[in-house]
Amino acid sequence: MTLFTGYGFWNPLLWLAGAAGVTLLGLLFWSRGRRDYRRGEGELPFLSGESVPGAHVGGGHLYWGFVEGLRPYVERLRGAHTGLVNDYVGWLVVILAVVFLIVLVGG
Amino acid sequence: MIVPLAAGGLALLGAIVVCMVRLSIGPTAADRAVALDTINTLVVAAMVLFGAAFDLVVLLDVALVYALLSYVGTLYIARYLEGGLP
Amino acid sequence: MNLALHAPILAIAVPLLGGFALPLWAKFGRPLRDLWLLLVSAATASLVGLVAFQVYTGGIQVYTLGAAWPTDTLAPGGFPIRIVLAVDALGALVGLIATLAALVGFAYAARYLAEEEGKTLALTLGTLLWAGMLGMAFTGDLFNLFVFFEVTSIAACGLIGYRTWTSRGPEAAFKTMVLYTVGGLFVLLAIALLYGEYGALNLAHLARLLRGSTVDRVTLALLLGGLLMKVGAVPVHMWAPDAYGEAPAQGVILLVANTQVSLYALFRILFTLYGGLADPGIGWLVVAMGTLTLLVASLMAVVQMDLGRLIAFGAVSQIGYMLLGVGVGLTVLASRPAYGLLALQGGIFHMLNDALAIGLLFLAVGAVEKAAGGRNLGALGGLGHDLKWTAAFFFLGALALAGIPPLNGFASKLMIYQGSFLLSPILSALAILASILLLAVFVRAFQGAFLGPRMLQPEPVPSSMLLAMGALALGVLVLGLFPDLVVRHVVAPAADALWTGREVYLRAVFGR
Amino acid sequence: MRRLAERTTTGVLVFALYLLFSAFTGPWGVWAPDELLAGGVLALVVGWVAGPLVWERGGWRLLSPQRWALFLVYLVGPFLYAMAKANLDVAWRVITGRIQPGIVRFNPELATDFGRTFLANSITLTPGTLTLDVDDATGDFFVHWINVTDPSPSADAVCGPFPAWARRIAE
Amino acid sequence: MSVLIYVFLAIGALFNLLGAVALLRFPDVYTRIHGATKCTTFGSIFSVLAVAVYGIARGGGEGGTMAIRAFLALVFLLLTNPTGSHALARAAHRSGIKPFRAVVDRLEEAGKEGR
Amino acid sequence: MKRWVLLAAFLVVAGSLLLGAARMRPFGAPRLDLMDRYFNALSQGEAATNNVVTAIVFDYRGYDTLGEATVLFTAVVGVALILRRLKG
Amino acid sequence: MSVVVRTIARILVPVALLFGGYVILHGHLTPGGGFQGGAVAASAVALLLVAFGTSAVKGLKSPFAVLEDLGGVAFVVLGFLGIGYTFFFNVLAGSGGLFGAPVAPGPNPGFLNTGGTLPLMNWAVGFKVIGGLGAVVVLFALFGGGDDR
Amino acid sequence: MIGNVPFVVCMVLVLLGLAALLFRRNLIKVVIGLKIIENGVNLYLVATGYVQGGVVPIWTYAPPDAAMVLPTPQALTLTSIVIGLATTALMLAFAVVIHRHKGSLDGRKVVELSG
Amino acid sequence: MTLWAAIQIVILVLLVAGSVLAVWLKDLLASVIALGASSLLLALEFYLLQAPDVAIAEAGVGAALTTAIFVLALRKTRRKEEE
Repeated sequence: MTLFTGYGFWNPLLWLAGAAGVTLLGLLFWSRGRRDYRRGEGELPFLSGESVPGAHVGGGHLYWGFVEGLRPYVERLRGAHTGLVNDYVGWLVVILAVVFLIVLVGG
Repeated sequence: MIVPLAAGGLALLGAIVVCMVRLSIGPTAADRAVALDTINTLVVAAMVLFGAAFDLVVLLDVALVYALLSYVGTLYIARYLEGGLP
Repeated sequence: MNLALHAPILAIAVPLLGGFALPLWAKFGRPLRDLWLLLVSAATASLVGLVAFQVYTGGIQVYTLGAAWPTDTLAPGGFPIRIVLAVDALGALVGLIATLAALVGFAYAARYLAEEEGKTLALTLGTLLWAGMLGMAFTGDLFNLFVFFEVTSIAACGLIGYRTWTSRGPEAAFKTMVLYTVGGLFVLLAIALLYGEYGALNLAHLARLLRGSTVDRVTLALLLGGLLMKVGAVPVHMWAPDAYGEAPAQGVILLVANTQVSLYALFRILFTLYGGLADPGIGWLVVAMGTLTLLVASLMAVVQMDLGRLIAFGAVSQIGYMLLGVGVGLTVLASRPAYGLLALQGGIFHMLNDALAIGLLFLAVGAVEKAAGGRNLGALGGLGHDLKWTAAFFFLGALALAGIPPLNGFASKLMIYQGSFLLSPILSALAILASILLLAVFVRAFQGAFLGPRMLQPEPVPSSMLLAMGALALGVLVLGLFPDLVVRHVVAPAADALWTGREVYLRAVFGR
Repeated sequence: MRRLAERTTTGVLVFALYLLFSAFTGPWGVWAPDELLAGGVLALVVGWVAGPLVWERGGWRLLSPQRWALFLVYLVGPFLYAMAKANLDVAWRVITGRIQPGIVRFNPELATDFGRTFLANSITLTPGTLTLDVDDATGDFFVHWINVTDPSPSADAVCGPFPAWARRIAE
Repeated sequence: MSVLIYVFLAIGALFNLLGAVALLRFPDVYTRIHGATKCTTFGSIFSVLAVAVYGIARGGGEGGTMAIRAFLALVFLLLTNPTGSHALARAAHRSGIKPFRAVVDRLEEAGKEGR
Repeated sequence: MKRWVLLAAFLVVAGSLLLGAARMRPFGAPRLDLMDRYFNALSQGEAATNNVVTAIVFDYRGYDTLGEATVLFTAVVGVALILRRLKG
Repeated sequence: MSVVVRTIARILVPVALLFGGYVILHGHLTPGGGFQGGAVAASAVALLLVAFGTSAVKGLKSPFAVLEDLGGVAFVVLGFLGIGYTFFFNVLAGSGGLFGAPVAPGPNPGFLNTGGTLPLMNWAVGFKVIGGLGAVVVLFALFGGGDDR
Repeated sequence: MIGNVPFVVCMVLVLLGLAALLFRRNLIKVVIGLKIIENGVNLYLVATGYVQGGVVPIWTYAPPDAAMVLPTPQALTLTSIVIGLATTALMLAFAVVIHRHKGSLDGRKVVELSG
Repeated sequence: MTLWAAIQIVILVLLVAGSVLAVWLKDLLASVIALGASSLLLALEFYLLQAPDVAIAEAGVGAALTTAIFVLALRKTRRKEEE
């Protein structure tokens, strides 16, 4: 069952056992919690801002900061994806030139 | 007999060069089409001559095919020019 | 008729026959067409299975077309003149991947495509694409490789252009077709150069003749350019998101398999044909392109709002892992340290995993599109309430691709990380970074499409489509739980075919 | 019945053409037997497929051998002479550049398609004239004439004896 | 025989060149079609005839086949060449190209009448 | 900037291709033609065919021709698929 | 097109078909073969279209598609003929039967009854090409409901 | 005799087609560029098979003792020509459909898939 | 032999000229015409290189069918390259 990679190993069953252990630990913690809490009673946890009815966290909103942080890099790459078939062929020619240089000069 | 036949073919090629000039400068598409039609005819003749110069019968089939088919392309261009193609 | 002996060619000829006859049967009625397709698929699948079994148990299988006996490879004089099929373990593995994709695609297409004139034609194209992939995987002749390259190109582009009611489908198909054709013409030019230099077309024969002259080097560059384009490595990957995004889902899974087959052809060229002239520069080029591919594609996937295009960039980034793994193997081919083989195995194992997982994702996206009528992440949401199975399959595929532990993607990625770490730690770090990016992307897609309050009323997904997805999901789970068995019995022979198999291949074709 | 006749005649003509194509193939005589057999089958198929198309607008009268003989006479006699004259005419005009073109209209009073075609092609290849259009209904010819002497000429003024030949051969 | 071939070849080359020069020198499409069609047809006929004569002179199955092929090529040229020129001229007129310095244009007038 | 890169790459490709063409064996003198000499000498006996090219196309490399036929078929099916009449 | 073109087309269509057939039939003796002959014959379809307009070829789409399918199937089946030896083995060559006469080495005038399965394959490919290319031309012409003037 | 001129010309054709692909935005022009590349490659294939003074590799009416040119490249070229026709037809079909939707063939104006 | 070399060089130069025209001209119909001419000369070059099979294929395809398909496609689209 164990996949030896020469320098390490990987065994999904062991991992699953580990995961089960962690789950058990979690259950243990959970079982130690307050028994008398019921959903809907008491106060809602405060999540930055007021509650707007009908608000939905869509696909574009998740990882918003992550995406914004990457945006300067990505916008550059998006600029390269012009959708023009000429540019596609142009990239092919550039790659071909690089390969030619490696093969003919570097080799 | 090889040299005179091939020389005749070379003369036809010279005519093709002249037609090519018309094909490149022709002011309208009709002029270019006329040049193409002329080149077709000349190439058929040149093919026949070269086939005879090589002394190979089997080569002449190509000239026949060309004589028969070059016309179709001309007709398509003409039909496009007159604006009637489906 | 000795079925075992003729299995390689029958596995190609039967789907070709099926494809040629499929429109004829459709003229008599749709049930007949479906029956014929079922028959052909079953026959071809069993033949490919037979070929793979023979190859894995008995070594390379050589079949000479048109000779008096299949093993009469050489003409008097000691050189091959006819087309030779030479199936080794890697070819058989790729053939199995193609077969899996085709079968799942047909099962999926039964209810996915609308019943009209186009369905018959699309099924025909699928069959022919399958046959073309098998032909590409099994052939041992360079020109034959080009011919089937073109078969797959044209069939794939026909499938991409299926949606003629918008301009996006034909546009993607046109761009893809231009690039495929240019790549194919480069390959053909390379073949012409090789033929003019050596007067031979057989891969093994050419491999023996190559001397490393200028013409050989030009040829290598042309072949690399053409095949890297078809594989979809960044910067020439740009057709891939367009095509994957616009093709119908049953076509996309075939396209993915087609990419794997092209990758196989690339490896065949690099390792078998040019293996004797092992040049670390080329290996580094492949490694660099692989790294670039996985980084750029996963970065691009971050900002996509179209679900299909997002998954498409994910698919492109997976190609990077395979290129990275095999490139590491190619770089150290001359000195042969152990981690080269490890990386190679990881790359090849990842081909299998990628076909399963990305196929699953694309099929799920197709189901979402059919059910909800759109793919824009801004408009989707809460589909998990109704499409429970689809959501589960999507989640499974996404986790597998992102390399979350108990699933199959992790095992292969682990091997690749380790192999590339020993070559250069930076590569490994970049690969892990890309993996993290992908996880973010897929979680975002999953959350956007399936979680949240119920926003629209989707149609139920037909059970045949669910069945097709279920088969792939089962594959993902099994490969994830038993990676060692798969690696030991399926992947390791295939990796050996590249790592040390060159001499074996040449000897199998030449008989000495 | 008429369809059958059309197909048969086309097949026979096509077979004759096939014989020309495959002459000098046999060891004995001129044609090998297998060539004849294959040509017969081929001619049958082509005749069956294309027969109705060829004879769609009539033209049965063209089949008489007398017309064919006349056609050959025409080809090597007046036609060749006119063509030679046309070429010298073109040469003269190329050198001097003296042209006075115009498009004229005349009616040669030909009724059948084959007749009109015959005349049109003859006109195109003979001195100073080029068929531009043929009116389907009236049979009027519109001819580009390189040296217009009369804006409304008669048929004979433009193209000499050719309408008569056309009437004799192809009407 | 060989003298005949030489003469035919010379005529063919001469008139083909003349046709090409006419194509270059004439002022508008119609006159160019005039020159090109007539001269190249005539020249090609003679070029092809030279080959036919050569084939007859050569004799045997090979020469006979060559002569027949040449003859057939000639027939095809005679059939297709004037027709193609006619189609082109008609198309040129319909696409609106006016004849150069035309004295009279009956086709235009007929078109205006509502033919 | 982009255009200059493109032009430079194009020039590199052009130079390499022309170099490859110039370094080929001279035109009209094949260096290694074992396979073709075999075809020219023996195809008449093996395939019973006068035309060596046809013998190669349909006999020695008949499988390539099958692929070619498949390409044509695929293209026709593709054209029929693209230019099909859509309902509504 | 005008009456001149139509009449010449009516003469040339059977000639083109015959010549295509000739090229296919003599594919193993003279230059040509299935593909070339098929292309010549398909040009006859193109000629028909250009001379007579869309209406002349409207009914040909479906027969051409069937012809192409049949040609493809026939080609593969001919490949299967040799499966007793190998796929694509030329079983008929030199066997004395249909197309089975042996050929003497060296130059010869060419005999039709040679070539084994090659002439049959020529015909299969020829029908396939006629059907395929004809269907392509017809499809292009019919797309978008052309206006036939 | 003429050195490697044919090979160089083939490469020039390939580069011309590539230039058309790079610098021409019209979709049909792109297809024309592809045709030119294909022409170059086909010519290259045939030129590799030429033998100085060789004759056609067909034994029908062949000269008794002459070297034949290499037949294999011709067979390959046939296949390549068919493939070229197939690709051309398919690409033109795509172009036609794109024009039907967008009313334009300029590459910049028809782009919907980008970024 | 010099004669054949001269003929070949003339044809090759014409071939390149036709291809340049096909790329260069803005009018797509003229471009197609130039492509037809270049295909024609290519067939002639094949013919001189002793490849009649290929020449027939190129003649049949290049002269008739390619032109036909291109012109039909032009008819369905538009003739001029827009700037």
